[in-house]
Amino acid sequence: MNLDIALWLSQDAITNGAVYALLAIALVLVYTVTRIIFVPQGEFISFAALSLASLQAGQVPGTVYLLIAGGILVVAADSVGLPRAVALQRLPGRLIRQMALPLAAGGIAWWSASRPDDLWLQIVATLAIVTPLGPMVYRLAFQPIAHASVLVLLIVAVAVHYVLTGMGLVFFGGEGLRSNPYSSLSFNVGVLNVTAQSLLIVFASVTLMAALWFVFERTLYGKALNATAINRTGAQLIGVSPSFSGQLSFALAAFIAAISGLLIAPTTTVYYDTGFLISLKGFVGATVGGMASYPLAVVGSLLVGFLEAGSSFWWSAFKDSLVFTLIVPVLLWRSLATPHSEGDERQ
Amino acid sequence: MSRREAPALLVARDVTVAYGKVAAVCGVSFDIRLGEVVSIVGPNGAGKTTLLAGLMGLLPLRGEVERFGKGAVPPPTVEQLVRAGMGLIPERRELFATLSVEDNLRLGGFDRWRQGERDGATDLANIYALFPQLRERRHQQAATLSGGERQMLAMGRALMARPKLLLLDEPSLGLAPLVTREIFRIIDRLRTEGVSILLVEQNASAALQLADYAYVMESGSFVLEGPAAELARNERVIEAYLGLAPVEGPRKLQRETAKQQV
Amino acid sequence: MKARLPPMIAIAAIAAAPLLLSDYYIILMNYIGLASLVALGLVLLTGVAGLTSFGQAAFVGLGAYATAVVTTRYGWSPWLGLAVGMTLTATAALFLGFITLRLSDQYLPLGTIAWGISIYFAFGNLVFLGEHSGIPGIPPLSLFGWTIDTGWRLYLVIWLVVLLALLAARNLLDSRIGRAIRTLNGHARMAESFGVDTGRLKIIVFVYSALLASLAGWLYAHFLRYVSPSPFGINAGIDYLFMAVIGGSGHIWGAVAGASILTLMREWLKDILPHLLGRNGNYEIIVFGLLVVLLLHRTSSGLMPFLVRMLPGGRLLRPVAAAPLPQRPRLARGETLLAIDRVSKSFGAIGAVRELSFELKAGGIVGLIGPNGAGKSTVFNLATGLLPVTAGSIMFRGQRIERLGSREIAELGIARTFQHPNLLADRSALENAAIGAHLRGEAGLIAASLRLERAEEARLRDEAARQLERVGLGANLHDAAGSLPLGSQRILEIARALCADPLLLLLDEPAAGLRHLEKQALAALLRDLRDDGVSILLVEHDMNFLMGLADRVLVMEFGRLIADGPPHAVQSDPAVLEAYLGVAA
Amino acid sequence: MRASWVTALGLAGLLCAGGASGQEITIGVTMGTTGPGASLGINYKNAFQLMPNAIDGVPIKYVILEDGSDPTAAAKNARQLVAENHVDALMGAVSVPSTTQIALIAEETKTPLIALAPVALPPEKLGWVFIVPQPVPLMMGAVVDDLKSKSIKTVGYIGFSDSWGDLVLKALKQSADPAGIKIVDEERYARADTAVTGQIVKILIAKPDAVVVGGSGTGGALPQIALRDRGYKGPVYHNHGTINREFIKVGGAAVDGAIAPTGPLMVAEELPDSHPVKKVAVDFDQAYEKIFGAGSRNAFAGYSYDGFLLLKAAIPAALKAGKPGTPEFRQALRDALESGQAVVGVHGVYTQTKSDHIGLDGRAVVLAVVDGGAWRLLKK
Repeated sequence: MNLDIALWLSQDAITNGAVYALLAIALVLVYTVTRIIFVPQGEFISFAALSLASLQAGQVPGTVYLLIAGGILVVAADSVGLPRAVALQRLPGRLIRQMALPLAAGGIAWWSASRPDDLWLQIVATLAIVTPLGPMVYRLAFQPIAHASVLVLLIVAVAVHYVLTGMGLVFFGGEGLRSNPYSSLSFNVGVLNVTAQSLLIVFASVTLMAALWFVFERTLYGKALNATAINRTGAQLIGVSPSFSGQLSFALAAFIAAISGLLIAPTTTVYYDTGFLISLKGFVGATVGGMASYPLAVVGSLLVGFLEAGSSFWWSAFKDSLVFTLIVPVLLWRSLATPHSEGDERQ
Repeated sequence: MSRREAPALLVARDVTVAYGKVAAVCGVSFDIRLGEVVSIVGPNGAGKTTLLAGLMGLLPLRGEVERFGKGAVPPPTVEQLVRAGMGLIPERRELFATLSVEDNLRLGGFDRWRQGERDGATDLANIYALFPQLRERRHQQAATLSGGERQMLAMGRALMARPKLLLLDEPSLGLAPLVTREIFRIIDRLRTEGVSILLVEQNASAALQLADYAYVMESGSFVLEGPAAELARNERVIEAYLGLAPVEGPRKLQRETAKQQV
Repeated sequence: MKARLPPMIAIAAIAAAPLLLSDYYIILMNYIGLASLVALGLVLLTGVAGLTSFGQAAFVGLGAYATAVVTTRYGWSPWLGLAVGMTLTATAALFLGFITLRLSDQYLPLGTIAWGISIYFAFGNLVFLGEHSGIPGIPPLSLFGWTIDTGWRLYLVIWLVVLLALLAARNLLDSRIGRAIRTLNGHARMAESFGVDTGRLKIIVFVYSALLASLAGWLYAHFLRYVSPSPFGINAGIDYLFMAVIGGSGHIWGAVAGASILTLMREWLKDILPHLLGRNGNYEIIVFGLLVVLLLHRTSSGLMPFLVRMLPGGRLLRPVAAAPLPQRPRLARGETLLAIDRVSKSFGAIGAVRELSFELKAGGIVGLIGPNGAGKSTVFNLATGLLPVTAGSIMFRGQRIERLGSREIAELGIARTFQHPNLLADRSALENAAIGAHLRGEAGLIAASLRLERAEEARLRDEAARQLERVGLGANLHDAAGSLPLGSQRILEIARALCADPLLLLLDEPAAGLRHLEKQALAALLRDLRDDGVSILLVEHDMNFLMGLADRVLVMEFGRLIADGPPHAVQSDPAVLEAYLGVAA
Repeated sequence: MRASWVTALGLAGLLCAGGASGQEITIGVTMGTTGPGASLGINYKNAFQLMPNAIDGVPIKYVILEDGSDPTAAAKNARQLVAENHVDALMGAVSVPSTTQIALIAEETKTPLIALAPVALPPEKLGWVFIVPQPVPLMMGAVVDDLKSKSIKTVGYIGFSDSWGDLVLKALKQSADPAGIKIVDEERYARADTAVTGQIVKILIAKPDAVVVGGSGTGGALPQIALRDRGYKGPVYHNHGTINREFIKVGGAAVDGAIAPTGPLMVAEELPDSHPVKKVAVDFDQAYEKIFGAGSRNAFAGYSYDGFLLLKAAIPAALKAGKPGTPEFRQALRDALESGQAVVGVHGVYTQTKSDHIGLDGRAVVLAVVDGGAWRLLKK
């Protein structure tokens, strides 16, 4: 192996690692705020990539119908338990509030499908379809059991993953799709042939990370989320309800996943179940950071990127084995670094 | 006694709060009037904290509670109560340990900010005027504060929401006597500014000095009630809660409070 | 402890099944049996011990592949395959457990996901394991010349194994080791202070559950006669966890309930959906996922607790009297028991305990008082090894203990209660108290599974019952600890500590939440214990309670000792008054 | 509770046990239209819409069960089909492990199985198993012949890290070694991978004259795109699992010139009229595209259909020997299947005998090439 190859592989590692890092950040965000391991993240990636590809093929993607159905279910769920008169009285307001976004997204998607060459419109439509699915999923699947144990939340997360995967298959079929490249430019830097596509991925990831940093450090909404992660009871006492922070974190996570999906859509063939494995690699990255630290999650994800690039070169048959086994030395290192652990104690 | 005639802010009738499977508070009734400090005293484990948690919507509560003249079905959530003007300063303070003092305070006004009230800066200045120490430490992480400063921060954070009724759980907990006095002075001042207060305290002596009206709680029920000054003269209260009587030491010797932080 | 009736019904139903069911349902029952074995391991691991694993399918795979290789490549007996599989599995689980279980609990799921995924790829890429196409041609089992190759013969074997495993698990949970396993779920510190080696126990439970999975894998291989990597991937691991959680992860029969529900739900969806939807398609997975979500919304602790509630409970009796356990020799009054010498403890920059020194003599009741934050509980935690000292030495009966762990200190004869009752809320008072006697028994996992330790267990239970009666909870032996009033929970903590047969008893606010009469009873009990040769150090805030009880009172403020003497002298000590009032007296 | 449960179970079992009447042939199918095999499984399943509901006036029923591409579920399905539905023949499944698993059950229960994917069992264990797809060595042999004709000496291999990737590589080696063609590099990738840069760089270092891809469907496009991105100019070969229109849609210009072996079905119209398969294949293509859209033809639907054709040819003889639903019928069906009768399918001419349960020959292979956005017959 020589320097050229190392550079080639590094370029690949960084572009992939950047996407994993985004996903790892979303996983850490959702986990710290809601204690949910966000397994359905992968489906949001696939949904975004495949919705984009569908729009480019001039079709309204099935995710639009899912969004509208979800909106109706949310209205129904909000009305459960209220006296009938109250529920009926609030119904129109709720319908307007909950359905405005899905219907608007549907409208954009429909318009976009009729203009297969308008890339920006397609991107906007995709984000408008996928992002609101996040809070809907939280509202319907998790909000009613927000106080359940981490294990139960995890099992529900997996069940939701099954549901969404199944829907992905119904909407997009079993074969993979690939969307048009955003740019076919490429230029040579030394021996490297750098594509604009990979630059875009890195640039978009870094920008998004910076934006998230800004949200968490400089805006009150971000701080409220952060506060929930730090102290749930404290957050309730300042008027931040678990459902508010849960929906907000799911919206952010779905948005991040949608961006990731848009980024990978033109670089690879995306299947209805592709997102899961990608998200799993982000999960490995987040694990390196103990599911708690954003910077370490990013470092971990880049590590996954490099390990993946390296093992795909040397020992491709065992690549995934190697990537996931990475957790073991990390755990070993942590286990040796913290010789005495108390475990959790309910005090 | 005049405050007792003011309109009621909170009326609780036959309230029961369960913690896990155990009903820690059984069938208590009480009321808090506008501009009043009402104190609940009693030993550790009597159910005081549980009652506050129930009133604030943190634990499920049975019975009738009218807050600000209104009952509600289904029971309001913590967030609805915060918006309606109730605030709780819990025993454990529940600060955002890794955020700065100023962020903690600003988050206290989060709900108002979300409602479009952009006067947080004024509130912040008021809080700093009330607790000058917090201004000095405003860029420090909340975790690095001393016990007294934490209590001040917890109070400041709650005040940022401009509550009409403040529930205080053991504000003197873990504090040095001098600091405790400072805290009680501030509670008194809040009353003069029109905030009504429900004060739960083990430090019965200090609480009864400050309060207008008080309840004595034992094993989940109220066993005595009355104007605070009268209770402070009650034999049984003196013996059980005001310390070491009938001993030769000063009458106001305070007993330690129980739950500690370390 | 629960009624015997439901298991009997279940067993009868399982025995009668071959007569009632069609061939296909017999085969389905075989699948359910195999899954139940794996889920049973998870019930123990996840439901009881609180450790989550996604990697069980990988252990099933190890068991299956081991016997596949042994029987097809080498032509050896399946029984040898079982031995090889169990050995391999135990080794792998030990290694994995060793590196993950020492860490806080969230790492085990992550470690097992990694393990689950990598072993799946390893199965698929190793040439001698047949790569992704797997290993065909595995022979059927045979027993005394009886070939087990058809549905109902396998059914008998599989369900016999399942029932034996259930029986062993029930025995295990109903034993000294079982009680210790239950403490792993969030009560490790308490358990350690009664001598439970929680680190070791976690690994043991993990290996136990892995071996159950491996056993299922062995049966799987000889049932399906072909192994390939896909049934042992991470999805299968998730499925097993689904079964355990849906069944009700705290109940051993929950494993069977969960395995049945999931397997049958899938089967029925497959058959029914095409009729309902009028078209063939891949809707099973969607409906399946939705049903699981709805189920957990309804009953987040799984089906089993729900089922158990619908059944009548059995009548519970006090454990029969048994020969009392041996007691430690009591100490002579006045012997130096505990000597704390210039002990400091700081948390970061905050000194919780500073240069603290005092001695305790055997045979007394000593009160420890002081304002909040004075460091009283920290002293308890230092003396019981829950926290390491920053500086200074602690001697117990002339032996230095400040570097010992809580387990070793417990063995020396110090027992304690906790400020916030640290009890297994769902378990009976009797079981909670018996945890205290952990070090007074020695039967291990195997003896417990096989019920070889009944004599010892009877003595432990009798001791627990006796101590509960002694503290006045004789009427509450079988009440769930969490359902007792807070005051009684504190008393239960004392009974548990007494079960450890301590020389020194450390009580953290035992009287909090007690009514007047109860306090008097407690005081009488403590005096009685003192007369019995147990020395007592108690943190208390109720001065009235302490005044009549303690021989000596220590007063702490800001981590230092500021007064030490008989109660009445301390009460008028100027330094004490200053500490409480903040003014110079 | 459990008791009523088990009773309910038992009742359900008894109710289900009724099933097949004597005058209906039941074909049981297990198929994965979800999971990793979904993209193939959906196509396999589509073909059943084209199959007639009667043969020789005897009604024929297809019971199609979903197995999610999981071998254990496939085995469960096969057991159910045999025990509950009393099927006369089994068909399935989408992957080698699933098909192998049901083949074992077919052997055990003496039910003829039309295997729609290769089976990892030795021939002596295939007494009841009849295999439809062209054996991978036959297909890769055609690839190697083409390599030879182009005087290619070295090839690089990159394939799925699953049983399909294993099979293609094994078959490639089998033909390449005697032909003196060296496999200079072997790489693997997963269908869900987003990049194969590492593998491609390694292949490029080995400088092979050609590259063979062991993927399937759209998954086969990724390596070729990466190769072309990195400036590789040599020919890229695929296999018969790759050929469909989505592959071209996903691969775009990068897969222009991709060569793959396939059955005659995919390029039926271009075949010379003398080709024995042409008519059957063209008819099938037209019927299929009428339902599923222009260009929707694919090899997998063809395998299902050929499976049906094999049964169709054997059933009349079997009907003479026994009633459907009986062991005699199944035995006769198997005998008829291996009677050596030549069956013209859409993938080739099957002559299955007692010793050869595949029965395909060179007529089952053509090479196709991507040319101008469509698969065309590669002209020699």
